[in-house]
Amino acid sequence: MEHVMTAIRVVPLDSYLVLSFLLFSIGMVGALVRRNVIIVIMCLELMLNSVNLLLVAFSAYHSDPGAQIMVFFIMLVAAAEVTVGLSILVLMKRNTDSVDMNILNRLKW
Amino acid sequence: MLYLFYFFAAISVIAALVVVSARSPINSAIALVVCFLSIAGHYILLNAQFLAMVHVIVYTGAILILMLFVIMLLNMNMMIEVQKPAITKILAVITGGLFFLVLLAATKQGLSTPVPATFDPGVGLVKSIGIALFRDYLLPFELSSVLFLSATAGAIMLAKKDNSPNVNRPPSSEPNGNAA
Amino acid sequence: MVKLDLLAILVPALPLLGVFITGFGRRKLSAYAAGGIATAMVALSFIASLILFLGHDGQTHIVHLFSWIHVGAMDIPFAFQIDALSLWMMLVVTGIGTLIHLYSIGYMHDDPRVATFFAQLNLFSFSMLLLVMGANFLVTFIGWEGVGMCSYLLIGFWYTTPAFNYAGRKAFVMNRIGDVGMLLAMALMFYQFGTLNYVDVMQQGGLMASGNPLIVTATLLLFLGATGKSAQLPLLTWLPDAMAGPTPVSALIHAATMVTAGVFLVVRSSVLYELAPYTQDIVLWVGVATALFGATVGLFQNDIKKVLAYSTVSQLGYMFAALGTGDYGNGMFHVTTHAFFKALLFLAAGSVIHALGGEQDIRKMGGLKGVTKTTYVTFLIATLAICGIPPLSGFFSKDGILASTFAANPVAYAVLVFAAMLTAFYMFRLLFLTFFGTYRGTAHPHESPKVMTVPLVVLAILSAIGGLLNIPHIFGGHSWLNTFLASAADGIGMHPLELSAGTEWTLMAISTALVLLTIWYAWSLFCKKTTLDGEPADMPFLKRLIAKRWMLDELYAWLFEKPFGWISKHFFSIGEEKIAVPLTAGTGKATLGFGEWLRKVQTGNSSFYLFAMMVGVVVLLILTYFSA
Amino acid sequence: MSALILISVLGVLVLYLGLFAKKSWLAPVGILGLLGAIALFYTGWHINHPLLGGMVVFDRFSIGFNIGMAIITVLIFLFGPDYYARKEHHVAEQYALMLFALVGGFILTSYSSLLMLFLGIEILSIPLYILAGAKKHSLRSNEASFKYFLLGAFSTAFLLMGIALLYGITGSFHLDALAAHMTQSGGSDLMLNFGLFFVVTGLAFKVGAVPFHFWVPDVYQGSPTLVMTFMATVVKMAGFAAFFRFIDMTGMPDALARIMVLLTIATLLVGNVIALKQTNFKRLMAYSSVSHSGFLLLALLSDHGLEAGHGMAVGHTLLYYTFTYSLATIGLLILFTIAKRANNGAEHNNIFQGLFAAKPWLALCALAMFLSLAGIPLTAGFVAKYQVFLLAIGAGWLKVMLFGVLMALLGIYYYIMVVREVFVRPAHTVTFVVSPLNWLVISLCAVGVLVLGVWPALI
Amino acid sequence: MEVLALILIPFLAGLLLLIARPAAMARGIALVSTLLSLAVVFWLWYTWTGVAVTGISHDWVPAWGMRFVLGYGGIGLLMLILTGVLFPFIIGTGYKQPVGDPVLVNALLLFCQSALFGVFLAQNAFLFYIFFELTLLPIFFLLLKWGGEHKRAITVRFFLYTLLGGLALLFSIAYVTLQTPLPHSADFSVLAALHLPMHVQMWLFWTMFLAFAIKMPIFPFHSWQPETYTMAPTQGTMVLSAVMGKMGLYGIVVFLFAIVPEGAQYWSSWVIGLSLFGALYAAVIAFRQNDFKRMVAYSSMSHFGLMCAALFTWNAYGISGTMYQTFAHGVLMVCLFYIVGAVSQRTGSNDFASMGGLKTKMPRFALLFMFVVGNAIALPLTQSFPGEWLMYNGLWQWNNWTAFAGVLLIVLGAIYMLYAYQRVMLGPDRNIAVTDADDEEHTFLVPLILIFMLVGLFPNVILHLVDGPVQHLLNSFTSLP
Repeated sequence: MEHVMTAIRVVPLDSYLVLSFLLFSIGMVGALVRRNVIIVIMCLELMLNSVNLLLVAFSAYHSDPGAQIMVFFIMLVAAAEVTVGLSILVLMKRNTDSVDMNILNRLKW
Repeated sequence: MLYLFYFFAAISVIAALVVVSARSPINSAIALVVCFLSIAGHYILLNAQFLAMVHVIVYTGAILILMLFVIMLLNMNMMIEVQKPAITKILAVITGGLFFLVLLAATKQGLSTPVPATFDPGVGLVKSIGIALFRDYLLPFELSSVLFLSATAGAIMLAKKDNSPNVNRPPSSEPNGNAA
Repeated sequence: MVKLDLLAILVPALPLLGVFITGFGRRKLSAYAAGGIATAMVALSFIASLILFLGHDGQTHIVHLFSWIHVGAMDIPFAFQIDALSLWMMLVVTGIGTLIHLYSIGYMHDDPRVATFFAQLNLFSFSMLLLVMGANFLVTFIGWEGVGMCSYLLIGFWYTTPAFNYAGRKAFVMNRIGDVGMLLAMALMFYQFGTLNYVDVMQQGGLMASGNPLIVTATLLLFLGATGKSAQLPLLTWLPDAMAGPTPVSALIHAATMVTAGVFLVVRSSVLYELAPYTQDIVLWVGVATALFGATVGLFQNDIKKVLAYSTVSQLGYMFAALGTGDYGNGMFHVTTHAFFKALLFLAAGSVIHALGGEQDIRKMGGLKGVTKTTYVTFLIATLAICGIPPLSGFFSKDGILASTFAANPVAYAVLVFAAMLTAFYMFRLLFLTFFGTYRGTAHPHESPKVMTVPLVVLAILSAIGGLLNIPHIFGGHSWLNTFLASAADGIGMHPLELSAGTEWTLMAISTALVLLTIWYAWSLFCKKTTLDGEPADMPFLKRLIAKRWMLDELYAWLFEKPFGWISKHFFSIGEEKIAVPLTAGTGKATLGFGEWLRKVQTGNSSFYLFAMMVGVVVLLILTYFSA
Repeated sequence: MSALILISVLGVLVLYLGLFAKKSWLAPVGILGLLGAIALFYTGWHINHPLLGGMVVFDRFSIGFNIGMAIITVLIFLFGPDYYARKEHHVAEQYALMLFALVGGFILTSYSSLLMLFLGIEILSIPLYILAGAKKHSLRSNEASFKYFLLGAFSTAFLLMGIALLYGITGSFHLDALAAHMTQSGGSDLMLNFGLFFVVTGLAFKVGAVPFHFWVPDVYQGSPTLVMTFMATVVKMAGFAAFFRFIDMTGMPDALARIMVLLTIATLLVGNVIALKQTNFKRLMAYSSVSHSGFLLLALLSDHGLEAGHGMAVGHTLLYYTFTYSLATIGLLILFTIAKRANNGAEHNNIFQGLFAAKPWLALCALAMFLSLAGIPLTAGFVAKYQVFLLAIGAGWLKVMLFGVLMALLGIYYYIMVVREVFVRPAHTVTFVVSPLNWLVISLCAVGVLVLGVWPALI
Repeated sequence: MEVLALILIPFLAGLLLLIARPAAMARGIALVSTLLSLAVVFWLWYTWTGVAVTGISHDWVPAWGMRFVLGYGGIGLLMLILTGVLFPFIIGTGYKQPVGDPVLVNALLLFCQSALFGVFLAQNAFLFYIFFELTLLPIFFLLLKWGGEHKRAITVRFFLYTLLGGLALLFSIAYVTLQTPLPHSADFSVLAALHLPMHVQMWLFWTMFLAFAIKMPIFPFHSWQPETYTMAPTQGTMVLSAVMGKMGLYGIVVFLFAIVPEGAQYWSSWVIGLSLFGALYAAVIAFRQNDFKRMVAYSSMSHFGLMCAALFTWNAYGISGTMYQTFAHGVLMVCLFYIVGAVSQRTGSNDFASMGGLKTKMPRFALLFMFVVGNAIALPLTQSFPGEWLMYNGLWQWNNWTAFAGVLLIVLGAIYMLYAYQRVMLGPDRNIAVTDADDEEHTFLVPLILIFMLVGLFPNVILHLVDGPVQHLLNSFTSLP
């Protein structure tokens, strides 16, 4: 059993942190620079996944299933969110014939 | 192990960058699949087999397929996305970069994580997850049904086409209360 | 005691009653009824005063009515003080007052608001009596302000003429400037002595060292009040303007009684003044300067009442000069005699004006002695009296003052003698131009009715024999008035004249001779031939300067009115309209503008929202990084 | 716990009713169920122990909030029949979604694990994303829905990042573990602070604190009024309850406190200042909601610095504040709907013109509610603000509080501007049609804010 | 019980008006109600024994020190008398100079009276604050609905400005309440026993003073006042200047002096300087005004400046004088604004240009006006004089030069008041069609004139009320360490 632990801990936790942060940042920048709603949703998924990765890494280091459960729930929620998001997108496309997220800017000031 | 980590890390980062920068939504979606798969690889590296499976099923199997479906449904690939001005992009990258830098700097200070002495290699397996899920995390599990129910009901409600006469009402006909 | 209390209350109460009767009945009472009632009230008051006077035992009686203002350690009673000084003033006020009320019945009977006039005149009498009877400064101050108010009302009695209203306001405001001094003096004295009762203040003040700065300040402030009320330099310009009022008002208020309130106040506080030689000097020189000022300006005035007004100013200067030398007795004596002859002069002038149907310009008079005989004779007596021709009353009082002044300061004496000569000159100029020569006007002169001439005659008699009240030792008299008044306050009799009889005779001779000389000169100018002055614009510089009152009004306008107007205007246009209001409204506008600007941040653009949130996160994250 | 199940089942039931097109039954059933839930909560008043593996804890704080939210939901449901009178489609879904969201709200008030926090927020939010877009053919509703979803998902990512970091440090999602860690190692750890900060970001988004407020005005304005009412009331209550639970457990280390101060000041400033120039009533109410968040944040802030034992005071204040704020908001938004209908769908502030002339009682009710929002004495809003000020002073946040006082003044301005309209006689005649139920709810709300203002001890 | 009646009578009467809406009898009902409260006030006065009375004491929200305590000391009683005496007149103004709907106007006025009674009866700081702010609401609506030109903007500005002060006061109350020992209490008696450290008093003073300074107003917090007074309907202006401004002075005495005595002492020279400057400033400006009402507004501000300055002299004369003067000033302002209203009602404008020479047509009115002018310029034997005299004494004892500045006001006051009188009444008849004072106006003004003449003659009736409390205040201060 020890070897699993050593195997896991060969990669320092910090590396996972950095990777996760990097993915998170990329996802974030992506959400900022793109105007296509579906790509923005993808970027959001990317951000969620970076968190998942981080949680799993922590879970492995803490040897605690809690975080993995959390990841599980995050996946559920992400799925639900994507469903809702896509339905909104469909509605939007139907109403405006566009998926440009800045086309909807009638509510302001 | 370390090399594997770097391998997956590199793939996921590159794929993520492609997601962000690809012109076509389809390409983005495919890059996202790649990214998620590499993340699944990380999960396996971290001894979380169950999650890795769920991840692949949920993300690549469900979510991404859904997205592709929508992309095709809406015929999105044909549309040319309006690009944001360069200055916006640069600012976004700078902000994101700063964000990353700050987190990186914090990482350098280290994480005061108390690493437990005991280690249970079966943590990531279905059994332990299952036990935890249905014992300790029963409530959230049950509640997630509410979440799903509402998401489903809502999605249907929104996406369903009503036979209402004023579909695609021209935007200008709506009274704008904001006029001042 | 009860009798004294009752009488003391009656003295002011009767005119007050008159106010109510004539005031409330002003629409129902006929002119004669209103005048009769008002006159009767004052006459009754005079009788009451007379009874008090006759029964006076030389003691100071305090008639305590009720506690007026009581706060903490301050207990100011509403009380009257009956002593020689107040009794004497009461007699003068009610006595002269009765005559003038009587005269007014005739003078005012055509006026539609005659009852109002009498009500106000009665109110004045009431106030004046409060002034002289008050047992403490504050009660005096009631009267002090009351007479000011009545003066304002009566000057502006014919309110449809804006100039009259202006004169009234001017009088009141100038008096108020004096009152600043009075109020401050009272505050100071209260602070120092813890009381304002004359008796206590004088007693405690008397214990203090001479020249004590507190006393000097207090007396100076009091004197400021006195200058306002008694039209001394620098607060004198209101008095000539006050001639806008009906002539009886000029006689009563602006000649006989109210304007002497300042003198009264100084005499009341003589104890304090005695301890403040510095103030006394100032009083002396202010008096002297005012005497000279009034006399010079009087030289070239063409309005009959204006001449008399400046003469009043000048005579008041004499009184203050006397007070400045410490000769309170003669000061009060001059108050009395001046009340006689100046009231007479005004009433006679009123009679002339009445005779000419309202004409006041002496250039349009002349030759009236044949038409208005009584008026002429009485006017002549008064003129002689004011010029100090023996043995008329003015001679004694003025001579007493000159003697005291000589003893105190020969320069002041010289100035006062010069002023006396000027007095003789302008008074005889007035007399000659009015009554001698040929009539230059267009109206049809006629003698006034009895109700007006009787008071003239009475006053003429008083002017003639008034000197008997205070015949000095060299004439074998006993200075009765001085002695009488001395019982009222310690200060009054403190300075017995220390001149030799020879000196006194010499002084008398000099002044009389000079005055006679001047009269001759005036005769040669105005009676032998008639020299009329033109408008000030045509005069040579000095004469013009004098005729225009030494430009004092202009000076004040330039010094005070203009700056005040300027300040007022700019306080409003800058302080209020440019700063205060815009600042408040501007703060609101700025906030609203800020809101307007800030709401633009809400662009409605989802990407921007994401970006803004992101920036927020990053900024706060960096802050966390540095603060943790 | 049983109340939670009841409401969930109730939601399903309502959905089914919708299937059978029993539109008129929806609200009554919903209200009955809610009343039942209130009763159930009430019976649990004295139970104060963690349930179900420590995922939730129903203590007085959460039960108080839950009952409050349920009451508010009842009031909103009372508004429903009139609001949905002319709508045929998807009415049942909307009621059901509100009930589901309410379940999320219940979790937020009582979570003791960060997992539950996350789940609660999502259960609360996802129905709302949909509800905001319930007017499917309205571009604005669509836009609101989209913006809410986009920004909400974005902030969820931050929340999750925070939870992950906190988990990484403490090794547990449990709040107690977090609290234990905080007391043990103090609050100087950088990663810990980042974790706290990210979680706070997520919560701040939910309550609409600046700079995470951008969705608030747009979403409020675009959503159907009834949904907006729900967002402005129940969601805010739940959000602050969650916020408080989190803040109270962490004890707010200094770095976090500093961030909170900035959030508070920014929220107060932006909310109030922008509201000054709003002419669209819904948008005005949205900014007012932001500004009230500012005051509530001030209350939260004073959790740091108060002596021990005052935590409950903060909780009480939050409950009182949000509840009374909700009362006033519901009443006013119902009135707004009435006025909007009377003015052919206009949303400008001046649609209230003529209300006093036509319906004096309702105008007075409006007055009471506006004054309550503005914080004028003898209304509940005043007492609420006063409590906040007391707390802030007690905790030593004098300067922040003075700033809050100034901003309260601005707040008075924009409410008064609308009040002014209520008493103006319009140029043309306006007919206000008020259904009895709406009249009842408005009166209840107005009387409620007055009664609670005079007897604050009732809550 | 009587104290509760004082608050309830006007409140219930106002409610009755709102519910029954008896358009014809509205003024009558309001008048009867105010007379009833006046009777209660007189009863309180009659039974007054010189010791502070606590009428009602009830817990409210104990956790924050909120208690429902009503009572009054001498100063409070004076204020009650002021409110009680003036309100019948203010209501009565409506008979001759009606504004708008009598039901609403009178109801609002009655609510205002109720709140004002509350302010003067409250013995708990929190309660005080609540009433303090509640007074504002009826006035707000009165101004908003029946104001003159630019009413909406000005009313809002006024409302916000005063609320700014109110919020500062609220802050102070919250702060000091938390400084009391547990259990917290905001009762005046408890707060007065606080000895806050000097550095706290130094700043706390300003947050408290701000509220009262805006209320009166004191320079430089006055900019709302002239435009508001000018714009407000006559009754509103009366309430604002005659009664509501007094809340500021009252608050300073019972609140500020009691809680931050050392702070007040420390800043007294600043306050006196500001107040006196403001008094002179307003007096000078008043002279220049072309609008009658605005002139009276500035004169009111001038008077307030003097009162506030005298209050901060910290001696019996200054404080008693000010307290006395609150009453005098109230009566005066009601008279003056009534006259302004009556004259402008006849000439159709507040502008002096439309007046002048009215005395010929309205001699009786001119006489009444003259009396009021006499009071305004503080002639002795009118009500204003003893107050001003005491205030000058107070100032003198504090510093001679401030007394000088204060006394200058009697000159300036005479200048602008007499000038105004002249511009309104005197001068040649300009053939403006006006009628003389009628019986209603007589019934209104004559009692007021009688009041101010009688009180001027016997000021002790008022002074005795405040003498004891003021001495107590001073003693308690001197006994501080």
